[in-house]
Amino acid sequence: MSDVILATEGLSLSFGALAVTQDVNYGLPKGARYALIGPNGAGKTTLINLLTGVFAPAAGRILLSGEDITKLAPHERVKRGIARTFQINTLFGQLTPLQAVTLAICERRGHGARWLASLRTHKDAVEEAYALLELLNLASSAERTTVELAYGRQRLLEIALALAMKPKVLLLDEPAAGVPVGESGELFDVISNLPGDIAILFIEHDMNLVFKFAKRITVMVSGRIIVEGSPREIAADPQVREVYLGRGHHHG
Amino acid sequence: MVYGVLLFLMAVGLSVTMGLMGFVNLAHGAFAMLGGYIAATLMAKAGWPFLGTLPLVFLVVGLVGVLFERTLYRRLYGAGELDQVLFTIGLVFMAVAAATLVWGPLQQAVRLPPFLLERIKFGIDLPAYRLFLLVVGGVLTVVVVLGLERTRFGAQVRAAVDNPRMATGLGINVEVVFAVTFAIGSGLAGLGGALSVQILGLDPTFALKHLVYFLLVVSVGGLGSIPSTLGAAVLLGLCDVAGKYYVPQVGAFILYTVMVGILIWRPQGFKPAKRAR
Amino acid sequence: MRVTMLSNRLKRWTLRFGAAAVALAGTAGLAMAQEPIKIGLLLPYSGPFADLAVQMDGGVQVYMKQFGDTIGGRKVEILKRDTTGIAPDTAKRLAQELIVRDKVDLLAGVVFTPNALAIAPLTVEAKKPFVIMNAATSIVTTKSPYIVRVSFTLPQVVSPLGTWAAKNGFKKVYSLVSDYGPGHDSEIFFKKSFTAAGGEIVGEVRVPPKNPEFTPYIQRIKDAKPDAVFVFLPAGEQTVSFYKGVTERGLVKDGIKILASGDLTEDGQIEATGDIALGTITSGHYSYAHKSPENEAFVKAFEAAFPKGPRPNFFAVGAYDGMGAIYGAIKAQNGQTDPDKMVEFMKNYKVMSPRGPLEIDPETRDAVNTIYIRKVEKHGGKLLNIEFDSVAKVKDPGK
Amino acid sequence: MFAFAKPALATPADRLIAAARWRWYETAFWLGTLLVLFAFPGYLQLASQIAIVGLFALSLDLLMGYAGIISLGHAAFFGFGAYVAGIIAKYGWGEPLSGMVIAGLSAGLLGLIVSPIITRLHGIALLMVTMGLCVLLFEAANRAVWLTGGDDGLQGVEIWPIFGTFTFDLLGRTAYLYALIVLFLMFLVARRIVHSPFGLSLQAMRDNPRRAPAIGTDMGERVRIVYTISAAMAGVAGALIAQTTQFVALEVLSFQRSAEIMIILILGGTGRLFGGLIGAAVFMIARDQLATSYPQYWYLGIGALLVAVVMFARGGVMGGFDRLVRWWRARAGAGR
Repeated sequence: MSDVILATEGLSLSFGALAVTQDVNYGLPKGARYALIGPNGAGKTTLINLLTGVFAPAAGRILLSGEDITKLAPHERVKRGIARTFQINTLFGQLTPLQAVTLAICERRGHGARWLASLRTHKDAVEEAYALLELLNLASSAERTTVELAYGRQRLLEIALALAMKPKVLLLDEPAAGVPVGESGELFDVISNLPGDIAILFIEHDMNLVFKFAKRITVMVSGRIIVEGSPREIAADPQVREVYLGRGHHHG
Repeated sequence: MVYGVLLFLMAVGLSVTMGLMGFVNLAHGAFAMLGGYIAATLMAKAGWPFLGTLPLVFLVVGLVGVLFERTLYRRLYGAGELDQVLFTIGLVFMAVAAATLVWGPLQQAVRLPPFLLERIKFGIDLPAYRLFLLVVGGVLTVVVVLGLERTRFGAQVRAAVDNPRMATGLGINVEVVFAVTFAIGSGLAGLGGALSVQILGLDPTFALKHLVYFLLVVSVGGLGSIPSTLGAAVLLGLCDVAGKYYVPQVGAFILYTVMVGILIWRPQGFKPAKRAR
Repeated sequence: MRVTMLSNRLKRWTLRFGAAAVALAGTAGLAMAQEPIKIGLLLPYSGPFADLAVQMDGGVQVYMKQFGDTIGGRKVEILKRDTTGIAPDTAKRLAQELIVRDKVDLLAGVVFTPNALAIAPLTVEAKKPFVIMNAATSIVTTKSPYIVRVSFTLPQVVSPLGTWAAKNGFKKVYSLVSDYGPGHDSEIFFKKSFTAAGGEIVGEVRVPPKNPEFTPYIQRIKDAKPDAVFVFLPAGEQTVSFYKGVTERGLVKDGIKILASGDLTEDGQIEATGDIALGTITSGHYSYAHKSPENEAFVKAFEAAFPKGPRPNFFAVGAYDGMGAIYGAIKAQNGQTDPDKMVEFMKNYKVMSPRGPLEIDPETRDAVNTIYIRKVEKHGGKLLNIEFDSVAKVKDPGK
Repeated sequence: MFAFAKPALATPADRLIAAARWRWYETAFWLGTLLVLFAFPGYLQLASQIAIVGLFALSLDLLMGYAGIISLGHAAFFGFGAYVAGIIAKYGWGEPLSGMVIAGLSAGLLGLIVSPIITRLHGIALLMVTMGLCVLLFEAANRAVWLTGGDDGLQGVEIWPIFGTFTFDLLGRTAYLYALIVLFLMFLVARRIVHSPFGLSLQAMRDNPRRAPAIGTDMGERVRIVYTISAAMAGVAGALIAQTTQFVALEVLSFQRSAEIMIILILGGTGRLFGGLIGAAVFMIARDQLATSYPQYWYLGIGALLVAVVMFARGGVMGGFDRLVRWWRARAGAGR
């Protein structure tokens, strides 16, 4: 696995007595289109929060291209190429998509703290942002404030913001959550057409989407990875069947 | 200690409206002032005994609170902090002006019954009124904690604040719950006001000038926890009194230094930290 | 509707035009006779100190009711401006506007020292007499030759008290003052005269100006076991809170006397402090209960103007006497308002005021007062400051 | 600057790049402020104080309106600037421009020192700590009588003529022009900031502090920068009040100052640059006209006004204005 770009070693975290992440060893190679599934409360979002630095792990390491990034602050990890979207829309309500993406691009270039430079001197950033919005079919909404956008468009903007970071790794937390069924396929088409060298890990509950778009699937239960494999292997795995089909028994 | 209890008496109502309901209610002092004026007027004009006025003060100010809640406050539950600050400051200004128009700009005289002016020997001699405040403070803590934190109603309030829609789904009448909570909060404010005029005096700027102290206590205590509010009030009271007695040179510095220090150390106040999610 | 508006505007325009024409064409004397005398009155009409403005504005009104609103055939016009409190920038702007835009003949009023100090340089530049009706810090009058103060200074009031206390059996005194300019002045000057006469200050404490709770300080004083405590607190809520602490700690019951500047038992609010104030000894230049025909007339007129209270206090008298000085100065030149002549007159002003004899020291342009030693007593259900000793012609010892 | 014929702007990108251009109404506004000189020569004192308070409100707007950092103690920087300017002048250096620059830099430095505390706090704790720090500074100034003059105020502040020629006249012409020009320059700076990537990042932080780090924003750094700039601007406003009044009183550090400027800003409308200026004008003119004649009713009135703004005109005067314009445009569009 020489082309693994993001890896964890023995990652663990507890909230009080509750272990939410237990000894997770995971690897994401270049160009991956991987999915992370599991029942509610399995610790999927927590894992993303650990990878992006929202939480600090109690034990274990996180490596990006071999470099230990366990101690880095969230914005520093972003600079090194880890971008994410959020499960629930968490956008910048009063900014327009164009402004938000422009900002993300400026941040990527390290220009976010330049307080005396008007956008006129960052013309190329604005143009790049607009091109990105066009790519994601958001050009027509570029000038409305984010709060006014329809839900599906906001999900797209989430992805646009993440892409603006030119990430090496893109972590998508339920990108289609709340999007009408008809539109979610379109959303995933956009995702699968993203540049091939980006490693993508997404959390998703809709198994149709998962099996259609993921090359490899990881299953988490109670903070642990219980099994990893190709869609076919996962579909056939008895443990997974038990988790999903037998869920009623466990949660009673 | 006693000063702390006094601070607590004035702040406990705010801890209810601001802490439990999450409304930045700077008009708290206005309700407290109203309580003070009602007590003072009843005693001076109608010759009521001091203790007799207290329940009435609680009721009347509570009712006035409901009135404001139904007509004005409830429209702002979803609004931002800034809007709430501006709105309630506006109310305070109006209250100050109205009090000046009705009662004039001067200090009101409040005469206590003689038995509360006695001094009682308990090793050290304590003025009866302070002892009385201690008792009232203790009783209030127990009542409010039992009433708002341990009962079904308390659970309903919390549910209604956390997620109004879900609470409605559970069959809770959110509107009524909010109105009643607000009534309790403002009633307590009125009671605190009436009890404090003996020590703090009463004039139309009461609403504004003691506001800082209420906020101090509530913020140091942490929002929404009555025992923490009491703890904060007593601690701040002790610091203030001890500071004034032992190192009067530094005077006003103490209270604020303590507050700034505590809030930098623990921005959420004394309240036990919520588990991260 | 529209027609009346138009005609009103026309009227206003012709009036303004007419006045200008008169001023241009007529002789100065003729214009003078018709133009009103304009006095800019700067007081904190709104905000937390509005009650002081009520007193002082009342003093002005009462004077004008008693002595008419014309001098030498010219109408007296009072231009009221709201300083909102301690706000030197606002005060200075208002003074500037009064001088430049409204063309007042003189400035008057001012409760707070910082406001007076900010205005002072303007009066030099514009040559406008500036009658200070309160602002009681010593330095004020040194800041402009056009300033005349008819009120008092704190050193002037507390110094005689120090001497009196030492001579009347008080050996050890604890001092408690508010921690700001006037408090510091009181502390220093009481100590000076008290120790000079053989007394001893056994402890000093300065309390924060917005302090709501006095018990710890009073406990501290009690533990020091002095003969008396000397107090300066600004009139208002602080004095009430102080007495509440005194009641609770039983200071008076322990035989510790309270000595204070007149602010502590100020006439307007003394009833709010209650009977605990009985026996407090203060020094002051004015008492509501001062016995003289002048004061009787003044009190009667004031109470007729304000039947619901408050009682007039030293703020009201300051404003009343300020108007007296202004009227005198303009009368002396038959309705003319030459600024230097006005100041010259006021420098040597002498009057029997409701407070007692008042004169202005020509050297310093500051008030010279008779300072009375008073005791709080109850007469006819009213708490009053009853004068029982006095020191005549006290100059400000702060200069 | 008079772009009557608008160039065609093809794409949203072009329009965003051009967003920082001057609009006709901005030009009109600033020309209007010059007109005051001739239209209301008797009100120049008031006008210059409105300009100064407007600058103070503008500094708070950067912090509160754009970065979403609430402060109930902004008078700390205003007062600090005022005292620095006043003390420099008192001890022999009365040159106004350099005095103002030094005052601004000092206040900025104070802001920089305080800012690490600010980054850790939000909500009510932030409100109380900013207020507490301001009270502590007030008390310190009250105690340091030897330096500040304590309660009596700082006397002997003598300001030399600007460039050695323009003295501060009684009419207040110099003071007004001086304050206006400084306000204008500071407005340009604020405008630049708002239209910079940094400005966007402030708004992003305000809208969603959880999300901002996920696009690579270092929030701590941004708070430090904006707090420093805002403090410096407030310091400049303070220096102006000290220099035009030639006097400094403790009141510049008071809680009332902090609360009042917050009210003025919210009244005018936050996050709009012009909000603070409009708020200052409305508030101060209303007070000047009403307070003396109706002191009680004035307080009742300002209270009612605040309540009404929250109830019916969220976003203050400018917010209401925006809605009016939008409504007008919608109507015009529908009519076509």
